[in-house]
Amino acid sequence: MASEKIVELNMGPQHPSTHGVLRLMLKIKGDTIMDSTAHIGYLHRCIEKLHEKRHYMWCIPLTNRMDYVAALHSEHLFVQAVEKLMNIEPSERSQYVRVILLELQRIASHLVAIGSYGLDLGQMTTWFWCFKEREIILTLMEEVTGGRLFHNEVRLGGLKNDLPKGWTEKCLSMLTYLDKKWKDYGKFIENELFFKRTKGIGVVSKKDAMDWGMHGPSLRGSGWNLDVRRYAPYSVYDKLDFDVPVKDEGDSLARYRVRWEEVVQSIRIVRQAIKNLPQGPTEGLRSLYFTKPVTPGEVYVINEQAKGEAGVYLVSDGTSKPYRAKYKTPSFCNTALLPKIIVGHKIADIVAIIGSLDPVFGEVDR
Amino acid sequence: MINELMNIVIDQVMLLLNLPIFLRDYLVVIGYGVFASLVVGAVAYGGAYVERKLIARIQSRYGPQHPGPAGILINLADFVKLISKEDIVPDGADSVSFRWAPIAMATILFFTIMLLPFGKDLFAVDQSFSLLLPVALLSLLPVAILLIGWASNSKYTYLGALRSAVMSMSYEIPLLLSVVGLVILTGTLNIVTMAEIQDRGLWFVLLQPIGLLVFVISMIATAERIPFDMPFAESELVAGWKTEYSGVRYALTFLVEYGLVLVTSVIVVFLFFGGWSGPTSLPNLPFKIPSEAWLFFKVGIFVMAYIVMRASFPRLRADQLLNLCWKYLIPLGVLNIGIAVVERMVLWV
Amino acid sequence: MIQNLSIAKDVVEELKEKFGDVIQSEGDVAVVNEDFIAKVCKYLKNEKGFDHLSNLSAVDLIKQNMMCVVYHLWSTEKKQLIILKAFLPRDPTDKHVCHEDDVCDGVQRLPSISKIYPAADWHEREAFDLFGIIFEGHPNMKRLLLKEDWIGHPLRKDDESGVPAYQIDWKLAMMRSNDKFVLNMGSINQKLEKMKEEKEDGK
Amino acid sequence: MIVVGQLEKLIKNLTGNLANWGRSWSFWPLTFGTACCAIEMMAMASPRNDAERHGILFFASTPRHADVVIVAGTINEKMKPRLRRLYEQMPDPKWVVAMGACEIGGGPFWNGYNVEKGIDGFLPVDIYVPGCPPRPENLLEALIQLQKLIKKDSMARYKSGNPHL
Repeated sequence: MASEKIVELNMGPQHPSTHGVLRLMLKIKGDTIMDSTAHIGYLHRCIEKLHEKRHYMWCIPLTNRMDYVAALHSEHLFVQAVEKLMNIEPSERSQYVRVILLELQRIASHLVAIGSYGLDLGQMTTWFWCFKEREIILTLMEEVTGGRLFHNEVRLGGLKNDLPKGWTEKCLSMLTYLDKKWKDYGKFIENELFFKRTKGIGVVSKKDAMDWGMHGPSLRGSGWNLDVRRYAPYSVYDKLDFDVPVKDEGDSLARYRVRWEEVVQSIRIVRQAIKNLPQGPTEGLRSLYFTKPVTPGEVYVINEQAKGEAGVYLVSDGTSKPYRAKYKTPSFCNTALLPKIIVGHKIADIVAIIGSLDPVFGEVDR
Repeated sequence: MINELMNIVIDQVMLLLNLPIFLRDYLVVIGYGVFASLVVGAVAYGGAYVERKLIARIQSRYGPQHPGPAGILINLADFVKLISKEDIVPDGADSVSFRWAPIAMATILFFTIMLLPFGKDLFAVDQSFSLLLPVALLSLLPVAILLIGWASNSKYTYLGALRSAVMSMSYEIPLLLSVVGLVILTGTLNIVTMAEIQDRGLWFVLLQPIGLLVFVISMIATAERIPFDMPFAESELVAGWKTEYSGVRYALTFLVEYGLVLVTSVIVVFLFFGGWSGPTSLPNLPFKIPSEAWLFFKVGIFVMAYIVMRASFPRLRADQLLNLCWKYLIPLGVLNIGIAVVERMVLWV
Repeated sequence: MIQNLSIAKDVVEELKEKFGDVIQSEGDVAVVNEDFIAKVCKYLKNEKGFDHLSNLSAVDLIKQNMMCVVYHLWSTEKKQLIILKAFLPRDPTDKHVCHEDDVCDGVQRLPSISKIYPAADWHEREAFDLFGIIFEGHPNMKRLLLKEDWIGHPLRKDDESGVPAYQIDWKLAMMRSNDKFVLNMGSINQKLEKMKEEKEDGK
Repeated sequence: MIVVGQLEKLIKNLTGNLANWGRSWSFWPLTFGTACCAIEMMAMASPRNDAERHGILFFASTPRHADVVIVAGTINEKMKPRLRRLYEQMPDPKWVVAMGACEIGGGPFWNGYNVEKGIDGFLPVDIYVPGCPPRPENLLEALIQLQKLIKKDSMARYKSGNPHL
């Protein structure tokens, strides 16, 4: 029977909507997918091996380039691990400034995620509008740290440079502008055709989500109320009140909605952080240890990155170079379960599911 | 006004080459054909330019600015580049059908353009079935696309072509149902007489709103524009059935895409918005407005609608269009025929 | 404030009673004999509610000549973390032999927990790919990040597949050069072949 | 005979310039990006520094429709054969832009075991854009320079088949 023939289709590493270099080998019958395997490693840059060859200070550019859409998050993760190892408490003001910059970076990362989600489904305008708003945030971050994508801002126990004068007013005006705009974009994106393409697509049940190791907004889209900033608070997140958006349907629309609401929550956090921003030094140790030895031992720290819960298991043997740094990144776990969700859907749905999981392949391949 | 010009030119040519008399009608047809394709070529060029600028403006950016004063020559640059590009025929492809299929699509498109009138008495051929022929020819395009999909010997083009074939099966029936509704109302199959009826009395959009809805949706599917963009879905199937084309043949598919947008909007304007009917002389306007101006004004509105739709809607899945057509459009079409019968009895008796 | 993840010390004690001397506790870390890791994980997941596998990492302790696999398990209700460690004998010359269908046998063996925590599937493949640790019972024990025909496991401490020639530690390279010493970088291979000829001529 | 020679030179000159003019203004890069530089390439196409003003339209999702491949992001040994095949699938007048330090010399990952140190080993690169990642304005400036190069391009370059003529 002709229709029984299983065709093997290869969505190669260069494909407009795989968010990077993922290669999916699909076995399709007609338009539905019977079985699929994911091949990764097309962006494996040996980051963990290079950690062992560099002083602690030089590892920051490596951690930045893992999740290059929200670079400050992994940088903050690595420095927090060293601070925990050395038992150094960063100054109060620097923790607030770090939270401000982290939440701005989370908004920028969600803008990229939602923008390219619209582009995958055929709605080009959302992509351009989201990138337009993201440029404003990048210029704001550039005024503080000097870099658009990668900042090298977090130092051991403090920051490289403090917020310039008048920056907070600029940031507040940007937030009011973004708050209003974000409501309009939400109405523009969620039209009837968008629902047809995302509602009920790529449903992951609550039990499967935890078993298969889903992370971040995708996990919260399946009903789990898990946010590292709540269940393992770090920095000053316990002093800030924000609520964690959770949806129960577990389909692509729920994951999109969680991401959409997280932007609103991040705006709230930045406003609170700016309001009660304490005065004080943010110097900290001007530079992470160049050649001074770090106390031997091992430490495990988890942070709520834009894509989900990320952790670093840092082993130091007392020299000035890390002995072993293992990064558990959320996109790695989200991509692992991609072949399991896709089975049974149409080819056009792969795009919707990949977009809703929002993997970044610098983080997947490390 | 264009008619007199056309007749003068043809008489000169007849005298120059002292051709026998019976060849005159063929010359008229060829003359109008050349004129129509020139007009459509210019409007398609303008449409492509307006599309890039309008979509850029919707997406809050400038769009092409540099080639030419305001980016006017951007499409000429595209055309020149595509012509001067290397024309790859993949070795696995069936070269004959791979080479000739886009040319076949272009001829189908220009054949339909020949049949459409462009003004009050500006038409190449006044046949009694001139409404049926364009619709039938437009449904030939998916056959050519299927040929391309198979000939390019790549899985993506094959999938894109299959989607196009499946789609064409689903949107042809509601298309014809809405046309049947109109035919019942007017009694003729001739576009020109339909336009004259609308010129005198009501526009059919007021009489047949459901017919308009069904017709517009299936027209968008014929032109493969954004909500029903599955065969060329560049985010899923890399580039659908156009994946293997480069150079001149890709330029042809580019031209067919914009030509389809234009042809479909001309047909919709003729059937529902009264062709060239419009007040010929506004009170404080010195000169008389030619009927062609009204036609192109309405067609322009429709092309703008296509562009705005492309900027604001995501793409549907192929099977969602199928059950849209089978479950909703066909019953609506039948209901529309019922309304047309009732209106026919009530209004024209 | 510095994040302090509350370690479930009481659960470590319970494990010791239940599994006896298989489990030693080193500080607040439970060191598990490598053959019982699957049983312990199943017990933790089903009875103790540690349903979230936070991290599975491999560390190459070349000084103690041991390979260590570290499991961080997180329980979402009790908001507690438990760290399991399994120490494996280290295979000095990553001599494990991979048959055609990539089934490898070697010294660094460990029961796989991908049946209990499906999330560990790719973590274990990555540990195999970069360290050469073989997880028995894993459905698809193949390389994940590197090319299929890559020789050697790059994240091991003594693997110099990526080091440019002028940084290589020649004593170690010479010590290993008598047996099969294959590296992937062209520049290093020529250098080593030259060293070998000099060695043969010198003899 | 001289007239014919002149006429032929004029026509060749005219068509050559017209072709180069068309190629430079309608400049479709292949949507190929692996890592962080791809985000800055997208930022170049975003409304703030809109690349479409110069005719650079990110429309070509297949190598067949692309004129230039902007290699944005680290290329490692697993990606190298794919990139080489993509380059070969592109129709002939094609250019390569090496964007970012990873393409020029391995970038911050130069001593990684898996990373390709610079793509000019297996691709004829026309324009190098330094920076890690280069700002969108840098990339746009580089593409404009490449467009100027194309305007002065000589047709002989393609007949000889050696892109480095």
